[in-house]
Amino acid sequence: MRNLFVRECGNYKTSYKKDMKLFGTKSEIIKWLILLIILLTLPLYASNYWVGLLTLCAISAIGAIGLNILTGFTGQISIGVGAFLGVGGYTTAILTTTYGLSFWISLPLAGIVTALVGGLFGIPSLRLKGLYLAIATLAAQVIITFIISRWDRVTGGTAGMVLSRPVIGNYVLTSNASYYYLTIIILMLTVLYSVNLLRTRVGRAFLAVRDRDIAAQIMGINLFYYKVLAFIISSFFVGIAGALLAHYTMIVSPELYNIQVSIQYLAMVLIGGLGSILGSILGAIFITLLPVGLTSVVDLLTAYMPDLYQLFSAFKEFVFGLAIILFLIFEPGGLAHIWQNIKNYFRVWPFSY
Amino acid sequence: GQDSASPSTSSDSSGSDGKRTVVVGGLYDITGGTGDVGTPYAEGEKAYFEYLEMKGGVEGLNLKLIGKDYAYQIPEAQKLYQELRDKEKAVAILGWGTGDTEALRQQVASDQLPFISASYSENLKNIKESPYNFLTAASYSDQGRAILKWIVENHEGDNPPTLALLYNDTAFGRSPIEDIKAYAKEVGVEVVDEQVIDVQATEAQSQLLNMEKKNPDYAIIQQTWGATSTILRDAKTLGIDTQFIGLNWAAGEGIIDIVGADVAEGYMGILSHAFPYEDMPGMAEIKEYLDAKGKTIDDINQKFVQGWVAAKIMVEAIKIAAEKYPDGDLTGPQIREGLESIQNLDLGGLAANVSFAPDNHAGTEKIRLGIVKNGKWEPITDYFSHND
Amino acid sequence: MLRVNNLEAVYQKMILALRGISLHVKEGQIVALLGSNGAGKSTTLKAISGLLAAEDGHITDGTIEFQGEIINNTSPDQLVKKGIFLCMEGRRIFKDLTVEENLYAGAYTRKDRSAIKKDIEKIYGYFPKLKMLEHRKAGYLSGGEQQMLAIGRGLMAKPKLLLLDEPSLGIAPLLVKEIFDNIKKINEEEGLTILVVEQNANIALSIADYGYIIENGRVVMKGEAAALLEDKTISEHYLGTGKGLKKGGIYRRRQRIVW
Amino acid sequence: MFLLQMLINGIVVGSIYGLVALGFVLIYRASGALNLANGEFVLFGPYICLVIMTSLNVPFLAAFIGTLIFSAVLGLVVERLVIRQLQNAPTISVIMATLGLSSLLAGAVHIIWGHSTRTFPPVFPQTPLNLGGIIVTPVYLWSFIIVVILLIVFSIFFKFSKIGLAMRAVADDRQAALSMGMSVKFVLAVTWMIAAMVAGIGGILLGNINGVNPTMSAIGLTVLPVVILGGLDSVIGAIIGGFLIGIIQNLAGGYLDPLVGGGLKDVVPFIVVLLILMLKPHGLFGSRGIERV
Amino acid sequence: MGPILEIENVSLHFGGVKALDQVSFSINEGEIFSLIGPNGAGKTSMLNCISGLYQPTSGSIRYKGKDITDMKPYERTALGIARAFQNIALFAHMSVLDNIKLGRHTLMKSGVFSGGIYVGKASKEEIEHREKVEEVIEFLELQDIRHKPVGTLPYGLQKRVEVGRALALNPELILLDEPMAGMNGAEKERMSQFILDMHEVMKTTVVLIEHDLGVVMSLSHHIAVLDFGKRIGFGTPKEVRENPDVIKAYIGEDTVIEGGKTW
Ligand SMILES: Nc1ncnc2c1ncn2[C@@H]1O[C@H](COP(=O)(O)OP(=O)(O)OP(=O)(O)O)[C@@H](O)[C@H]1O
Ligand SMILES: Nc1ncnc2c1ncn2[C@@H]1O[C@H](COP(=O)(O)OP(=O)(O)OP(=O)(O)O)[C@@H](O)[C@H]1O
Ligand SMILES: [Mg+2]
Ligand SMILES: [Mg+2]
Repeated sequence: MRNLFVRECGNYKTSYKKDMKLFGTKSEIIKWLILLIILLTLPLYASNYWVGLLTLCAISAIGAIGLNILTGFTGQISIGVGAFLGVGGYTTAILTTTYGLSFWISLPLAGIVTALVGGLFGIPSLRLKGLYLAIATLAAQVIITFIISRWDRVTGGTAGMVLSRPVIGNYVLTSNASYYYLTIIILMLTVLYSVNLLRTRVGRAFLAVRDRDIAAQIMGINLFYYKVLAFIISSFFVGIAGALLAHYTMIVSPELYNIQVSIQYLAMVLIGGLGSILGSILGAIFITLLPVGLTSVVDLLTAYMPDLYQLFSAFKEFVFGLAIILFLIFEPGGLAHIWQNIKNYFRVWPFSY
Repeated sequence: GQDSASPSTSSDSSGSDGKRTVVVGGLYDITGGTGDVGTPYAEGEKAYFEYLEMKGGVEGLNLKLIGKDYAYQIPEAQKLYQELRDKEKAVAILGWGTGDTEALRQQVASDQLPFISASYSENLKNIKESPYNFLTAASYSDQGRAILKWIVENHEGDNPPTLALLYNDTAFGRSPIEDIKAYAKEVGVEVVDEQVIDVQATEAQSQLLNMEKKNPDYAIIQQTWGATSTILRDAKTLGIDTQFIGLNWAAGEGIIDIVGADVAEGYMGILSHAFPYEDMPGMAEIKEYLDAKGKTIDDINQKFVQGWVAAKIMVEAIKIAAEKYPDGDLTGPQIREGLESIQNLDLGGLAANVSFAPDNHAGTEKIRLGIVKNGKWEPITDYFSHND
Repeated sequence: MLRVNNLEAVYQKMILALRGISLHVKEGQIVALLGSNGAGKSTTLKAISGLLAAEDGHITDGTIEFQGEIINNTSPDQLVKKGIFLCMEGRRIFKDLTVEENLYAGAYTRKDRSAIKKDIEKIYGYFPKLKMLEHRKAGYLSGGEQQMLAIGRGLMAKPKLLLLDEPSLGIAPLLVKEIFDNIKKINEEEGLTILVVEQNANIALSIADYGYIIENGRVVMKGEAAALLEDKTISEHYLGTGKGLKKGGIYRRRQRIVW
Repeated sequence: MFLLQMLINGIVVGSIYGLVALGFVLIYRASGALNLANGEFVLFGPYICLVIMTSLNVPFLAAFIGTLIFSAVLGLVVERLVIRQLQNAPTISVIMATLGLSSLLAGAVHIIWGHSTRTFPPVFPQTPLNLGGIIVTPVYLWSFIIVVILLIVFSIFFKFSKIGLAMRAVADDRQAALSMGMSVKFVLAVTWMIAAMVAGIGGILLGNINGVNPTMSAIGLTVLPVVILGGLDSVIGAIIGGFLIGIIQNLAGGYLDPLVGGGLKDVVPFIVVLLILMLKPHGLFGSRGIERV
Repeated sequence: MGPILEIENVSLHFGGVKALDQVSFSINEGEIFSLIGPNGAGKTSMLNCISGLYQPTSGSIRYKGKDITDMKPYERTALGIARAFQNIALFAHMSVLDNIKLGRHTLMKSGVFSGGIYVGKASKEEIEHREKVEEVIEFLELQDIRHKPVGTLPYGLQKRVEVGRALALNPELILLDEPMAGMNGAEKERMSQFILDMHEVMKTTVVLIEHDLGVVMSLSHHIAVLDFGKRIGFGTPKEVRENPDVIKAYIGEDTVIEGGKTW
């Protein structure tokens, strides 16, 4: 298991407590503090546009962590994340718009409702495995979006619903920066929670279920319980991400949650690194920003050859696919692994060969 | 942080030549699900801006169109919209589909960026909910109403006319359905059947067989080319003699190309915009542009014209705004004012003339009806609306 | 026939598993390769049969020569065609294939299709149990039955050099004896050359002509099988006399305090 | 009559599903992976066929064979450049790579052929056949015939050829297969070639129905319920699954749609599949994964 | 001491195959009990029935007087039944430490909330159990490799880790399926010592499947012999060794049985 924070080097630990600390050494604590400060001060020097993009990255990262708990840690591939995002989004939309609830109440409720729906669609995991289960989650995708688009009275049907930004006291989080803070804080909580969960009893059970379910059973692990639990926890975070996204874009509609979205999330965890929290974050950033980067390239090229715009747009798709393939070929461990290598390189840097 | 709600451009956007820069953002679908019509539409928009430049541009302005392909993926559209707004500093947007236009509706309202898209959803007419959206052609609902009016006026036979509705399960597909049903009731046309047919459908036999049971005289199709072709072909296969009439995206040259002249013969549709081969005064500009590019009207189609018209209306508004506010950077609200003061803008027959007002963002309710004859669309009416 | 010179191999670019092994197997011989857990026995066999790459392993130094030809970089399927066949550790039968199909898979590179059927019957002769299970999916077989199948599959290939990795693993004692008798018989009758890795040193040395003992990726001892069987240090280490530990028919518990 | 027409419709439409599903099954059998680029493989067929027909001015049959050859090459190239590089990677990486591949191939199609819909000159007779009141379009009838032929060919192939055995062995345990002297590379290459060819055939038939346009690749995802209904590793399952889903869709369309206001045609297959999987977790014909301890 | 496990007329059929056929025996608390027999006799199947992976076609299994025939595997684990497998079933990507910690799953409590919050309850628990795990590691002499992923360990060590994982459960009944397969004489002796320690120090009841008769004879208090799913012998090592049916089916007429030397 690749762990975000555990650094396996030869330092001598005097007690188990120290051996199991998240931030072992002083220098590690300082490093994380610096990162924290950078994240929190970012809106002060980054442009509005970048703050907006990073907000999207953070939201995706929350969802990707959720999916990774299911797919990376428990080994159950899901192609239904898109729909679960939708459940989160619609729950908060209905609660805040129709029932006038505060965002701060509806956000956790969105997570909980999605968790329940996720748990429901996790029931087939009792009997299904691998790709069969994956396609069963695709069924969840199709069925949920169908229900959303047909339940007109509640969901507004295909036209969708309009939401507003959250309010604290009298302050509305309209600006990109304020919303950025909201999402980044929730992302941090998510990371902290999942890292802790995964290094304790439940997390180990997840890994056991993934690697060898029969042996796991003999270790006293109730397979069905943990499989569904993984669906529930995973969906909770996906639901939170969906709710955050909905209030960010201020609209929900069935078309927002199509299968392409599901596949993108799957790409995030795979490119980032299965079973790695850090990987989920890096993957979310990569998949969110790669098209942006490619768009810039297309723009640049178009400036010189405006007539070829169409061609370049198609090229974007081509390169996107190519990037994913090259990634898998040259770094099958995902972004998290690359990160590890870079870190290793610098740790021994002056003495590396 | 900064105030993201302000769409105002940065203070020194006027170039060294003293011209004020005005950036219009474009959201295109080129590689996505509607790329077949999205591409010529995007070309039309770009062509109009190029044409303007060719003719010396707009006095005192440095007009730019910066467009991006979102492949009909709405999350991508949201990202690109942010990019246009924050990075490119766009002050107005030329959009595309119903899904993304709806998804951005709230956002453009809070960002105060006027938004013209190729989606003619009736929702967008609601000024309170969509204060920055503008429709440059008759809404899908108005198109449907116009068809109903035509049916009532032209129906032959003793029984009152019966109607079926064929659409897909998307915001686009469902947009006009309720309005059409309401209006049908009003004018005494009986809606006997509705069928949902997927956008990607390669066969629709079960739906058509079900429809056949009700034997409607007419069927209105709200689809894109692919599904429309499927419907027409399967109807022919099953020997159904209902008169099919498509709304504007279900009409156009593509249908004939796909199903062949034979099957398409007799199919009717809304012609919201002119075909390049029609002899319209408005075509002169397009021809001029094409000549300069070494192209002919055979290289373009109706969707190109549609894009061209949308761009033209937006530029018209910018011109008015620029005249009214000669100083400082142009802002979204100013362009909205410009749009709202457009009165009976003559589009030379390329489309129905448009007018907007602060309480009316629907440029027109007028359409033409056409029919496929000998493998070609021919208009059978002039521009008219159900209110005429 | 097979000559391994100073072979070094690593896994994952960093775990050094072989540190200069040299072996020599003469045509028609049975050679036993002994050593404790993790000594590098399986790695040696994998290196010879070209299967290291599949586990992210590489030969970093040394050569492997088969019938006078260096085969370091030959692909596994080529090696099988040349006549080297490995019965892998851990059985590795094809779970979803039936017993019979597994045997056919063993004969994959053979050209004499007509003789295959006959040979399958011959395998059933060696392992009557397999005949009973002919059409069962191999994944459902018991551990020992799978081991029989794995050996049978190896024989189906009709190689010139058969590499066996712990053939007695999980096999009942009577059958172990039978299997080794059969191996010896095949060796004598058909001249098949065999390199066998075994934990059961007694039985391996009893049929072998020559033996190597490796520890920590190095050959620490070699010699005629008979001589090795007599060697004292060997019997203490690898054969397990059990004598010193016995006390009244039951092993003496280690003298140390636990919990 | 209505019921009969629905059933027949289901079968003929389902035959195309079966054909596309077959592509999935082949790849799954040899590598345990889901080829998410199958839809794009389908897409390439008709474009190539059209190019050959129009640029070389040859009859359809020649173009058809040319397309098969091209598809085989495409499959080979994909295997060489992508799949082979991932030989030792986990299955999920291979699946992800096929996802990348789908984007790459779709991009390529856009670059080469643009976005507009292209149509075949009439190849199959256009007039519908009237079989005693049941109306069938000739294209569909042809696809039905082709599917049945392929079914027979593949059944024989898997039963009696060495490659068929090797394919299953490779999917089961790659290292062990290597040790049998099976060339994993060769097996994978052949599989991808055949899968691409099958997809190409499916694409040409589809293209003859409604023209070719990049959105056609969506069929790749549409047939996923078919694949698991039949069982991921079963050839016959793919085809029967195709028929069944075709029939289910048409019956749902015919009888349930009017009750709920339509749109069930695309949802019902998933619901049915979900229910059936709860009873038969490996589809109707799929083999059960063996887990012994 | 009375029986801890009672097997009564257990049969297990797979289609036409009778893997077990009316097998009965009982195991006394605190003893070392061996199950032997030719390949495919049904030994592993019997363990699978005891640990709940297979459901007997007929018959019943009682553990400490309680009928557990219909219990789920994880419920039996909670009762104190642990198991090491014939074909190694470790979690290859996890470290030795985590593998063994997993063995303590049923003894730990932290859940979705406390685990995620970590500080407080969960961390205290982790540390507490870490100490227990270290004891097992020390017992089986696995100190040097505790942080290594088990997938890269040689076969023999993996077998030992598996035993460790089962031991971590603090089991009252431990089922060992050929724990010494693939070990040489010296290593077998070591494993035998571990088993003796389990029995004598921890007072665990041990059920052992093993083909090395030398080991079996010298370790076990009672032995059951299976052949073709049927019980063909039962009793003390001496009784079994002299049972003609057993000799015919399994031991062989002229076999010398001695520690580690069976042929
Ligand atoms: N796939 C692998 N990845 C990393 N290290 C490995 C791998 N396989 C083996 N090793 C290491 O290489 C060394 C030699 O292992 P090998 O399997 O050759 O031993 P062996 O002599 O066959 O032992 P055994 O008797 O237990 O089978 C061991 O230290 C082992 O940890
Ligand atoms: N799930 C199953 N399906 C079909 N047959 C099975 C299954 N499990 C076991 N068998 C059959 O039951 C018989 C007994 O198998 P089991 O694994 O119990 O043998 P064993 O005594 O452990 O043998 P070994 O010493 O070789 O491990 C074998 O013939 C095996 O093929
Ligand atoms: Mg070994
Ligand atoms: Mg067994």
